[in-house]
Amino acid sequence: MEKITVTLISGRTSRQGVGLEVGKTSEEYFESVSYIELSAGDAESLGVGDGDHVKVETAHGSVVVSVKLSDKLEPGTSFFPYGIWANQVFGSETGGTGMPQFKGVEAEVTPSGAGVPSLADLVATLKGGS
Amino acid sequence: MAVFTDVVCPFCGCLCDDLEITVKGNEIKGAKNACAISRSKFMSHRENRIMTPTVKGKEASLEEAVEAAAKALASAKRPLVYGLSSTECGAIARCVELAEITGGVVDNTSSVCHGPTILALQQVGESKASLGEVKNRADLVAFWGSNPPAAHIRHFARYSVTPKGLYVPEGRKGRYVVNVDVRETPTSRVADQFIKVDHGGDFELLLALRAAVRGTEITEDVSGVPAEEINALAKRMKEAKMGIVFFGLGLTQSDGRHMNIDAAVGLVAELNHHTKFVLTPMRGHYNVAGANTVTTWQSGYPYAVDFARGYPRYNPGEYSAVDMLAKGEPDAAIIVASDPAATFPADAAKHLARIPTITLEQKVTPTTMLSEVVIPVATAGIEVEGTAYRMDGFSLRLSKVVEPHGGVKSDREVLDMIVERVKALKEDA
Amino acid sequence: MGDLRIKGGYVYDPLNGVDGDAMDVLISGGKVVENVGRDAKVIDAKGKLVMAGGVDVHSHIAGSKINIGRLMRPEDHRKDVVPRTRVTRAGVGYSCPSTFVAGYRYAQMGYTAVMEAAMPPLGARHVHEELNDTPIIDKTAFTLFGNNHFTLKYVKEGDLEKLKAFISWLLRATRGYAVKIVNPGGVENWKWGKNVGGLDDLVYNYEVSPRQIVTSLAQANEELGLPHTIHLHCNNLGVPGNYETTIDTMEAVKGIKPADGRKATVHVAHCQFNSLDGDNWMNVKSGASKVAKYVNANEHVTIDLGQVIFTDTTTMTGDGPWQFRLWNITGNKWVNSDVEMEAGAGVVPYTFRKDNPANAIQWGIGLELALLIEDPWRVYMTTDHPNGGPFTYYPTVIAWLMSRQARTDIMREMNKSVLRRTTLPNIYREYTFGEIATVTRAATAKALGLKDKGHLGIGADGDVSVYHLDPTAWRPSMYRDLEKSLARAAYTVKGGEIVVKDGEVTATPLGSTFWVDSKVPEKLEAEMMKEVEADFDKYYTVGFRNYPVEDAYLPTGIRVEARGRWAR
Amino acid sequence: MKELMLTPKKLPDLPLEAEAITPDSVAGKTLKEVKSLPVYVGNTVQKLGDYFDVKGETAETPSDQLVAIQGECGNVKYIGAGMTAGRLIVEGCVGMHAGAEMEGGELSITGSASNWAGAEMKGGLLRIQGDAGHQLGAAYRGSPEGMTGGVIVVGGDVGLEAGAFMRRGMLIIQGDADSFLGVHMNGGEIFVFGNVARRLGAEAKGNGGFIACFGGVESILPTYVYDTTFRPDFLKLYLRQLRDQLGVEAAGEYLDASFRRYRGDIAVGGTAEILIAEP
Repeated sequence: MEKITVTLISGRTSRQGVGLEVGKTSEEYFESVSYIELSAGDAESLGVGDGDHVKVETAHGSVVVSVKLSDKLEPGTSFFPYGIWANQVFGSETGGTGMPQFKGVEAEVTPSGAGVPSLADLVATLKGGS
Repeated sequence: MAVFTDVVCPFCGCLCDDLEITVKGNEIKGAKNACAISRSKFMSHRENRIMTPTVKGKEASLEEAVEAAAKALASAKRPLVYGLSSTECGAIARCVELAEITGGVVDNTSSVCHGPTILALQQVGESKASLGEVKNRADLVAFWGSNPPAAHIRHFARYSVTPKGLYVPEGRKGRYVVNVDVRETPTSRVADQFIKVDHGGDFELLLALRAAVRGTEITEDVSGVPAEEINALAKRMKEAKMGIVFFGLGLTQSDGRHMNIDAAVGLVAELNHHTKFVLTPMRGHYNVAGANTVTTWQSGYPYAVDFARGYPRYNPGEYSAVDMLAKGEPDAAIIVASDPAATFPADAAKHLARIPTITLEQKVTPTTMLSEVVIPVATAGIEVEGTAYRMDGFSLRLSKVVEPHGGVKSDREVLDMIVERVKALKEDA
Repeated sequence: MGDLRIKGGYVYDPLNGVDGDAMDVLISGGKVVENVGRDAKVIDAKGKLVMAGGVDVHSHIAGSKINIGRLMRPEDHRKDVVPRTRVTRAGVGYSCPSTFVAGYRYAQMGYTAVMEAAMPPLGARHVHEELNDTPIIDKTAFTLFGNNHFTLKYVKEGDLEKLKAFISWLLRATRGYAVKIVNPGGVENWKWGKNVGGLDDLVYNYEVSPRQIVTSLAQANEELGLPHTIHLHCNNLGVPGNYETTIDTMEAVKGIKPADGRKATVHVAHCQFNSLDGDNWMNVKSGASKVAKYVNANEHVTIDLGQVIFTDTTTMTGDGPWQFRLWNITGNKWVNSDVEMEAGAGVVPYTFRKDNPANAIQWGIGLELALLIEDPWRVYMTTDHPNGGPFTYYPTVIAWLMSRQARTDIMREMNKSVLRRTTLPNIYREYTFGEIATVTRAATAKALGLKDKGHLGIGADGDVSVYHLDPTAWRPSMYRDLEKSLARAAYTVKGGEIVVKDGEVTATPLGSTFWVDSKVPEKLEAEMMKEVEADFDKYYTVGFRNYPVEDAYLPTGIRVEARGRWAR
Repeated sequence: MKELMLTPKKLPDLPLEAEAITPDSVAGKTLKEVKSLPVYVGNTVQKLGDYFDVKGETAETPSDQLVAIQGECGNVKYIGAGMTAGRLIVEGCVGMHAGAEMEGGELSITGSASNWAGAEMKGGLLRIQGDAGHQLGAAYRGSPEGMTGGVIVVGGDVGLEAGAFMRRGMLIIQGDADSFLGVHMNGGEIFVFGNVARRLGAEAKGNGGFIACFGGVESILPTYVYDTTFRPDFLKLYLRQLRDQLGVEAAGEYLDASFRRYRGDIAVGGTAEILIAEP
C-alpha cells in the first residue's frame, strides 16, 4: 500500500525530555523527536521498517520523519513526540480556547525517499514562510 | 567538593525536593536521586549554552541588547510577553509588569498545556488535594490521558503508586491503579486496569461514568468501552476510601479540550457525595503552576492577559499566544524561558520571524535562531534561587548550586533592566 | 521622610481616652511624637475626623485560597477593573481583588494593617509572596493549627508541653502571628468525606474531640504568652442551630487562665455565621441575642462580625465540609483543596440577596451582635472579607452601626424575615465615633497585641486616617455622607508618609509583616522536633528542611516576641 | 428613524475595538462628536473618524437611531456591544464580540461574525446572515449565565459552544452547528435547521430549555435518554413565529413534522430536551 491514514497523537517521552535538556541543537534531541511511532501492522502495509522515512501530511502541513516500530500501538494510531517536526502538521486553530489540537488529528502517511529535515532546515522554513 | 542536599529539581511539575547535588569548583559532578531528565538537566546545564547576547545575529553587549529589546517593546502597539513557565516567580512577576507597562499581552505556556484545565475550573470548579493526601490516603488512583513515566518520572514512586502513606501503609498493594488512554503506555503496564478509550471519546466516557455514579445503569458501550466496565468502575470509585484522578494532556489537547476537564471535574465532584475524591492536573513545566499563580495574584487572571487598555482583560482564544501569532497581531515579542518556535504549530510560530522577537534563553533553540535579540541568562534552580510552584499548587525554594555559567545574569535581572529602560522610554515619549 | 503635623482635627483615640478633641497629631521618624520640627509638613485637618489607621482583625487577602477565588472568577473581575496609574499597578477589584488593588483599597479607606486569617503551613511561602505584593498596609498571617496532624497527635497523647513546642516552632517556621483553628476536627474528617457534628464528636484515627482540640490549643496559646488569643472558626458554621455549639465552645475555654495583660482566651471569628437558631434553612432565625448575652456575661470572649453585604461575593474558608455543603445548596462552581497533614479549604461563589429570608436574617444577626454586645472592646467590625462581602463595604457597615435610619431604610427593601426572626427592629443603639474607632482600630490592635497600632499615643506607629467629615456636625440621618467620606480618606498616613490624598493613592511603600517568636525550653523543642521530623519524612511530600519559610520571603518582617514563661 | 452612515476607510492591520459603534453612543451627539468617539488599536486610543467616514444624521435618542456600516469590518471588534435600542446594520463581516451583552434594539450583519457574537446577550435581536464563529451567544469564561434574553438568528453555520450556559432567549441557526451546542444550557430555546455535530446539550440542566434539530444530528450523548416520538403543538407555534416574524423560511417545512425526544443530560440530573425532526 502506498498510503495509510492514521490518527496522530503527540506527546512527551522521557528521551525527548533528556534530549531537550542537553540542548535542542544536539544529536540526542534530533534523535528523540524526529520520528513517528507506527504499529507493526501499519508499517507493514506501508512497506516500511524501523528507520525508514515517511512523509506525514495533515490538512495543516507535512514533514518527513523516520519510522519507529511500536509493539504497543494499535493499527490506525501513530505517536509523534512533541517538537518542531510534529508542529509542521498541527494547525493553529484553537476553537476560541487558546489550545490547538495536538492529539487525535487525522494524517496520511506515505513512504518517502527524502531526508528528514534538520532543525536548521525547519527554522529556515519558519523564517521564509509567509 | 560540596554537597547540596534537599535540592529542588527544576524540570517538571513534581518538583522533587530531595536531590543531592555534588559540586566541585563550579562544576556539577553528581545528581543523586535525580531522574533521567533531571540528571540530564543538571549534568548538561553547561552544554550548548549561548555565551553572548546578539542583536540581529551580531554579538552585542548586554546593555546594547537590553536597549534594542526595550526600544522594540516600548514602541510596539501590540507587544507579546510569552513563556514564563520554566523560570522562577520573581522573573514571572516582572513579565507581568512588562506587559502592563507596555500595554501588551502576557501569556504563559499553560495556554498550550493546562489552559483548558483552568477554563474548566472557571466553569465548574475543581476538587483537589496536595500530593501528600494522595500518598497518605488514596486507595484508588486513576491516570487519565497521562503517562508519568514519560514526563513525570518519579511521580509513581514519590506520590501516587508505590509510596507508603499514613493510611496506605502497604504502598502499592494498598492501591488500585486505573489507566484510561487511547493507547497503551508504560502507565498501562503498571496499572491494575487499563481502559482503552476511542480517540476523542473521553468526554462521553466521563459523562457516562458520572451518570453511572449517580445511579443510572449504563447499558451500551461508550467510546469503545463496554457498559459493564463503566458500571463496574463507577462502583469501584464510589467504594474507594479516597480516590484521585491524575489527568494529563490526553484530555486537554484532544477534541473537547476544556470540556473534557469540565466533565472530569463533574465526575469527581459527584463522587464526593459518596466518598472522598479529588483530581490533579499533571503540570509539565516545573513552574507553569507558578506562572499561573503569580499572574493571577498580580492581575486577577492566570494567562492570556491583555493590558492594552491599561487594565487587565482575559480571554484565551483571543489573547493567547497561538491565536495572536496565527492572526499576525504582535508587532514585537519577548520570549522568556520557552521555545514557541518549536512548540507552536508552524503557521503560528512563523510570525515570530517577521517581528522583532527578543528571547531570554540559556541554550540555542529554534526560537533563539529566529530572534532579533537573544540574551543569555542563568538557569533558575541551578544557578539562580527563586520560587517555584508544584503541580498541586504548593511552592518550594529553588537552590543555587553553582555560579551562573559565563557570568550571565538571571531572567529577573535582565527583565529588571528591560523594565527600567521601557519605563524611561515611555516617560520620554 | 520629613516630619508631619496633622493639624486641628477632631481626634478619636479611645486607647488614650481622646474622644473627639480638636488637636494635632505629630509624627516624626514614622512614629507619633510630642514635638516636630518647624519645617514639618502640615496636613490641615480642621473640621475633619481623625483616627489611627484602621486595623482589620480578620480578612482573606493572600495565599492559595483567595488566589483560587481570583483564578476561578474572571466574571467577578470583569465588573471592577483598575487601570494602572503613574503610581499604582493595574489589577482587578471586587470580591477577589488582585494583591496590589487590595493594598490600595484598604489604604484608600484609611486602613493600615490587615490580618490574613488563614494560612496553611504548607502554603505559608505563597502567603508571604502575596503579602510582599500587597502594598502600603502592614500585615500578619494566622497559621492553621486545628486539624494539623501534630496538633491532633499531641492532643491525643495529652502532651501539652510538646503541643506548645510544636506551636512555637510552626509559628516561627511559617512566620505566622496567631493560632488559627478552623472547624477543629471537621476538616480532618473531611479528608474522608465526613465532618464533625459538634464539640464532642470524634476525629477519625485520632479519637480526639473538637472540645479537646480547642481547649488544648487555647491552654497552650495562653501559656506561650502569644500576643493574640486562639482565633477560632467554630464547628458547625452555617448550620441552623449552631449558636449552641458556639456558646458551648466559648464555655469550654472559660476556665483557662489568660496570658498576662488580657482577659480574653478566645476570639470567635465571623460570629454571624455561627449564631443561627432554628433547625433548618427554612425556619432559621437569629441566635444573636443568646450569643450576645453570653458574651456580655463573659469577659474571656471576643468576636468579630462577619457582616453580610447584599452582593455577589466569593466565599472561601479553611472549612472544606462547609464549602461542600454550600456547593450543594447553591449549585455554583466549587473548589475544594485539601492540604496534606494539616488543613484544607473550599471556595464557592455566593450571592447574598435581600429577598432571601435566610440572607436577610444573616444580615440582621451581624448587626445584632454588634449592637447587643455592650462592650465595643470585644466585638470587631469585619465582613470576613470576602465571605460576608468585600471589605470595600466597610463604610456601609459603619453607617449601619451608626445610624438606625440606615438600617431601617435598607430593611424596607428586605425580606420581612429580618423583622420577625431577628431583634434588630427593636434595637435603637447607634455607635458613636469613639465606638467606631474602637471596633475598627483600638480594640482590634489591642486584641492582637499590636501595641503600637490602633492608637495615636506617643510612640505609636505613624499610621493615621483623616476623613472629610465633621463629626460635630454629623447626624445619623446623614449616613450616606458618612459612607462616602469613609470610603475615600482625605489622607491616609502610613509610617509618617502620606499614601492617600483625597481618596487617591499617592505612594506605595511596602508595609511590614509581623510574626511571632515564642520560646520553649531547648530540650523540649529538640524532643518535639525529633518526633516531627520522623513523621515528616514518612508522611509529607516536601522535605523537612524545605518546609520552613526562608528569610528571603520576609523582606520587611518584624519579629514580635511572645511573653510566655520562657521568653528571654 | 435617523440614519447615520459609517464607511470604513483604511482599517488598521491590528484589530480595531469599537464598542463606540452603537446607536446608544452616537444618539444625541453631533457628527463631530461622533467622529471623536474613542476606538482602540493595540495599546493606542484613536478616534472613530480616523477609520470611518461618518455621514448622515444622529437622533435624539438611541431608539430613533439607525447606524449603517457599509464595508468589511472583519477585524473590528465589539460592534454593537452593549447596545440597548435602535438599529445597527453592517453590510459586511464583523470581528469578535459583535453584539456582546446587547440589551435591546436590532443588530443586523449581512456577512459573517467572528467568535463571541452575542455573548451574554440580554435582549434585542441579532441577525447574522453569514456564519458565526465559536461561542456564539455564550457565557464569557467563568460566568454562570450566557444568553439571558433576546434572539439570535444566523443564516449560515456556527462554531463550537454556541449557546453555552444559555439561561433564556432564543438561538436560531439555519446552517450547521459545531460541537457543544447548548453546553451547560439551563433554559432557553435553540433551533438548528442544518446538521448538528456531536455533544449537543452536554451537561444541560434543563430548566425548560430545549434544542430542536431539523437537519439531523451526528450523534446523541450516551447520557441523553430517548423517551418518545411525538408532534408537539408548542413547536408548531414556535415554527410559525420563526417563519412569519423572523423570516426563517425553513421553519415552514416542519410544521407537521414529528420529533424524537431525548432527555438529559442525566450526567448532571438534567431535564433538557433534544428534539430531532423525523426525516
